[in-house]
Amino acid sequence: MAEKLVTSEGLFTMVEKLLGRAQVTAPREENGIAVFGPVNSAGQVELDGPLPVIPEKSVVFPQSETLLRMDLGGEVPKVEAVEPEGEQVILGVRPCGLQAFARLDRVFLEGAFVDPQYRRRRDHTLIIALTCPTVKRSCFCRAFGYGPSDGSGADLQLTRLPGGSFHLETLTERGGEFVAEMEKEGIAGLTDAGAEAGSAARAEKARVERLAERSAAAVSTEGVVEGLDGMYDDPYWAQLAERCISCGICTYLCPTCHCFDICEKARGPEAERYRCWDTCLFSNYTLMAGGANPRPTVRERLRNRLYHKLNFFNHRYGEFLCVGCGRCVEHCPTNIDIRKVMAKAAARSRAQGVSVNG
Amino acid sequence: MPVNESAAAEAEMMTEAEMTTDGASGAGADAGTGTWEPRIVAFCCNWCSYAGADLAGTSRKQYPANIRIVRVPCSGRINPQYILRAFQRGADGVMVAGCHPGDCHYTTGNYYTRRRFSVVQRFLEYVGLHPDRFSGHWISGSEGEKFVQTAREFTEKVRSLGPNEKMRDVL
Amino acid sequence: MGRSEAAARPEAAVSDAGPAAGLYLPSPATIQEVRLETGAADVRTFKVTLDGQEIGKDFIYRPGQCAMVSVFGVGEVMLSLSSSPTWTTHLEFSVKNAGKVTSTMHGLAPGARLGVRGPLGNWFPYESLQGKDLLFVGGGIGLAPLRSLINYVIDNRDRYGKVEIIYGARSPQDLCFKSEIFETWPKAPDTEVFVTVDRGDADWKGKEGFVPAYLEELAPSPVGKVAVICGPPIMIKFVLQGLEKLGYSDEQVITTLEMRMKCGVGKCGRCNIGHKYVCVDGPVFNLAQLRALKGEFV
Amino acid sequence: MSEAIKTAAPVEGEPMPAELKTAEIPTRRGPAPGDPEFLGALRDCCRSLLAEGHVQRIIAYRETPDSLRPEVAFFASPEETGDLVWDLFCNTNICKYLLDYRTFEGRIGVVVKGCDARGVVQLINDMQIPRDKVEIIGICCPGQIDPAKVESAAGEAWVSRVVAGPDSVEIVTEEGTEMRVPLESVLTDRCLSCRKPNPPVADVVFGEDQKGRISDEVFEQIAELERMSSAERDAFWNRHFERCIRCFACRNVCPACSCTKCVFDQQEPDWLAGERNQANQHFFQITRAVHVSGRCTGCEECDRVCPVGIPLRLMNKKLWKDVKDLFDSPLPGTKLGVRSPLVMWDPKDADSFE
Repeated sequence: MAEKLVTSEGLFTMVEKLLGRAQVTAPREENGIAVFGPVNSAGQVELDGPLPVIPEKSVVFPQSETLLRMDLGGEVPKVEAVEPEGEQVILGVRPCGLQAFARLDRVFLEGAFVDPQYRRRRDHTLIIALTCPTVKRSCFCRAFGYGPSDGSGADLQLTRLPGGSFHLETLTERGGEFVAEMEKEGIAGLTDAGAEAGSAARAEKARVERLAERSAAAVSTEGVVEGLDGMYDDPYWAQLAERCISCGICTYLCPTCHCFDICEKARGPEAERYRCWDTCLFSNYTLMAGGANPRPTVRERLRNRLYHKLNFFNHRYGEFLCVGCGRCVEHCPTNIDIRKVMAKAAARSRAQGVSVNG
Repeated sequence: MPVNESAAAEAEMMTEAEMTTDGASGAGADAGTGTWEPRIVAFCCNWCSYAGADLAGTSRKQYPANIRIVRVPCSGRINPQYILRAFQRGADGVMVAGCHPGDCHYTTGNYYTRRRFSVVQRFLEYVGLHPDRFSGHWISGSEGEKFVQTAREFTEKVRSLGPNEKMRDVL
Repeated sequence: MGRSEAAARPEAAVSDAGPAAGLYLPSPATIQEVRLETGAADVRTFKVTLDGQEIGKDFIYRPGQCAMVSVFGVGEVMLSLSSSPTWTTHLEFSVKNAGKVTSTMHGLAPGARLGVRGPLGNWFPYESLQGKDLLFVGGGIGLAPLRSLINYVIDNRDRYGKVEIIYGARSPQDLCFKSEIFETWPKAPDTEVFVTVDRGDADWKGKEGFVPAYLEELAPSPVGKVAVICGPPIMIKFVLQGLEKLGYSDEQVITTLEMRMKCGVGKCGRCNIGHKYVCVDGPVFNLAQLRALKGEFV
Repeated sequence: MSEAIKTAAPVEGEPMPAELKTAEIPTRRGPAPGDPEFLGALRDCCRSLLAEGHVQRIIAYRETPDSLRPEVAFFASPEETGDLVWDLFCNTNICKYLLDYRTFEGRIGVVVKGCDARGVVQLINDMQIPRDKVEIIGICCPGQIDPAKVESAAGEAWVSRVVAGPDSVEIVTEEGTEMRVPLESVLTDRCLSCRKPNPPVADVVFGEDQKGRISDEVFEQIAELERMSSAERDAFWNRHFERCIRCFACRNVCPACSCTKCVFDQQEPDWLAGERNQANQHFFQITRAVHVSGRCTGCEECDRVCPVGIPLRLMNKKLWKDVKDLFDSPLPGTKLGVRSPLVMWDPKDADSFE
């Protein structure tokens, strides 16, 4: 599809234009931390920073959102479903974020039950991806069959070129419409990408892909699912859980963790039902009224999370629910590393293979 | 000024569960009338300050109807969470009132309150609550007049600040 | 009790799509009657109609299915439908007072409004059970989901073989559905009901003892039979052992599970057992299926 | 503790344990981190504690392939201590794990820095674990390195290992390139203003007392906030609280958060609603901070683990400053047998009631 070249100033102007017509979410810096969050001026957008801590998912699956609005004052309760409104743009989505959207799509959109909230947000979100400017040691995207320049799933893809300009690729019709609209507005600094810019972009992509090669050697998904199939009751989980402090960092920073709670908020005759992020690492998560808890200790809860990422989702949807973004690796207060769990499972799988064959 | 002579008489000791529902703050007051009236929650200890409020009522001294009393067994029972909850559910100001130092029904409860209150008061101010929205008072059972005065002054102070938005969690 | 041909054959019209537009929007419902089940008043059965909807036509369900029931302003809980789909005048939910929503429900009177989202989940394999003998083993409120199938079978009596029901509760006060276990079901053709209580009282003339022990004593043969069980985890554990001893295969044992649920449609994530979600893949599983899953249950 | 402070009359049946009344003076001292003998001596110490049955478990750190991120480890036998490690990347405060051993029959050894040791003392003072159940293996801490700062200093290259000197560190990349940066440029934020790097109480100590880094930066920031208007402070905290994802890591790592059932986990009444709005964020943040005030040891582990960079230290240290000003009590965790100033009183206390 079409390739454009846009200067930093041109991109700045484009964001300013967007702000008038859509909610723009982009990486920005807060107290030294990069997060994906709503921006209200183009100046807040920080595309050169590290992988934002707060993942992209909040754009289509906000931390909390209203499902129903209720008026209980009358004889008959008036209850209505609340539909999200407006248009959204998410700028600077990394390839791991794109992969995560694809996983979330399967959960919320596949099968008989289509989630109306997610559907509405997804349909009204323009995704502008960003080729990763660098690859951290905690990144392991290559293990999952894609790399830091893979824009699949985005409407548009930006690649920062050595000179400071961006190469802008349109990947979908919606992306093309957006670029056409911007051209009509006459954005200074937005031009067709010449052959030079095109090859510079390809070179930059090749460069970051080479950087990612380093992780490919260290982490592999081979045998992970099979290995975990056979180690559900392994003492390993208790050892891992001994260290786990049962906080929600790994789940809340995970771009694919999608579990939620549904709660009621009543004020006088009016009430709302909303959903909010929840995590299987909290003890309340499976605690039933009456006090029974099928996952009473950290061991069961941590195991459930790791299996969901590396085994359960595969059995249900045929792919991993981990996309290798490395947020949990980097931010776990006690350095629990999902890559080590993968290695352990792979080793188990190899051992099983040996025992079966020999 | 609307009066509420029976507010104290109607106040009941609340359970934590009740305190987390609407009742504590009296949310919804004056809705729709167009004139804004501050809503004030007063946590009063059962033995002194509540008795003081009661005395004000029985001796027909008027205090503003803006005051909603939550009766607690001792000012030492006032968990800082209660104060936050009152602001969440719509209070524009919160008063804490207990027996004078040395007069606690439970001997020392209000000494603990005093320490905790000093810390919490400074901290609420630090996180951006206007200092005039939260105050503590020693009011004995015989100080009906002081209760009335305090209630009036506090109400006027809060009125001049306008509605509180900090921490408010209404629909 | 009104019965229609359509409802007797729910498979004729059922759609698996479920509620599409407002996935989280409940249908309005009204409580018609509240029946106290237990002496301690901790279980009540709610007779519920759906406002403007005909049961068996607009709301088609099968025995063993569940629904999310809303008490507006308080919350929503997953409840199994304890009525039989052959009844077309109303739905029934038998509810133990356990949490915030259920305790509020217990305070509601006829005329109160609820919301119902469903039917949800799978069902007892009532088609493939045809022609087979059935053994029901229930404990306490665990009889509620079984009751749906028991009444369905009794209403379609000629299609099923012999029915045996073993039911127990802690005390005579705690027995649910007393008119059915003592009157309706024993009178049904080729149906036997065995009731036991952990500890009787002065008026109790019946059996005393735990359900697993009674099962062992009665020793129902596994030949041509399927056991359908539901009850507290500790009872399930020992009943499963008992059935295994009696020679029941894992495929011959069916149970229905309970997990904490929020969405009921496989999104919120909390009711998984291994890679299955109890809300959409369950609540009904046979033992062979459960053993193949990794996860915490029973 | 000042003479003016009186503890409340001891509650009947709840006397302070006698052994808490005096701080213990360490009798053994080992080589300092940085000394080539250090790690061997530390391992020997842990090995013999286990071998001689003085402890049945040791909570410390273990080497991992990522040398910037050693993991917390639980050693049950002397044979396991071979990969026990202590270097400048042992950031995790391990004292909180003692709570998992409340019912453990046996003694537990903990390898602790100054900040961690205060947490241990605070847990003892809060009567979460008896003093005689814990063997405190203290290390006079030269300051810990923030792996993120090292990685950022190395740029695109991956860090293979870091060799720390007294004033600078050498960063060696996977490609074999070496670079030297000043130690202070890669120390964690909390270490840059650490005044108490030495364990206040220990059974054995490694290294000589460290001076720490005296910095008033945090208190200057607090003073700056105090000078702001209400509205400015409101905006400041709204901006930070907005980011809170409610992961509870700050609570879960905190040695002062020792309740068996936390108010935030309570379901009935549900004090903290799940909705992420400013009201609930404030409720969470203020309640957490106030609840640990008077018992917060200033280890800043909460600040370190907060994934979204909420300056929790600006709350904790403000509360500590006020508590100290008002009641003149020692920093929690620096002395055995001290009760939280907020569970004590004095008739002469400052009175802000009207």
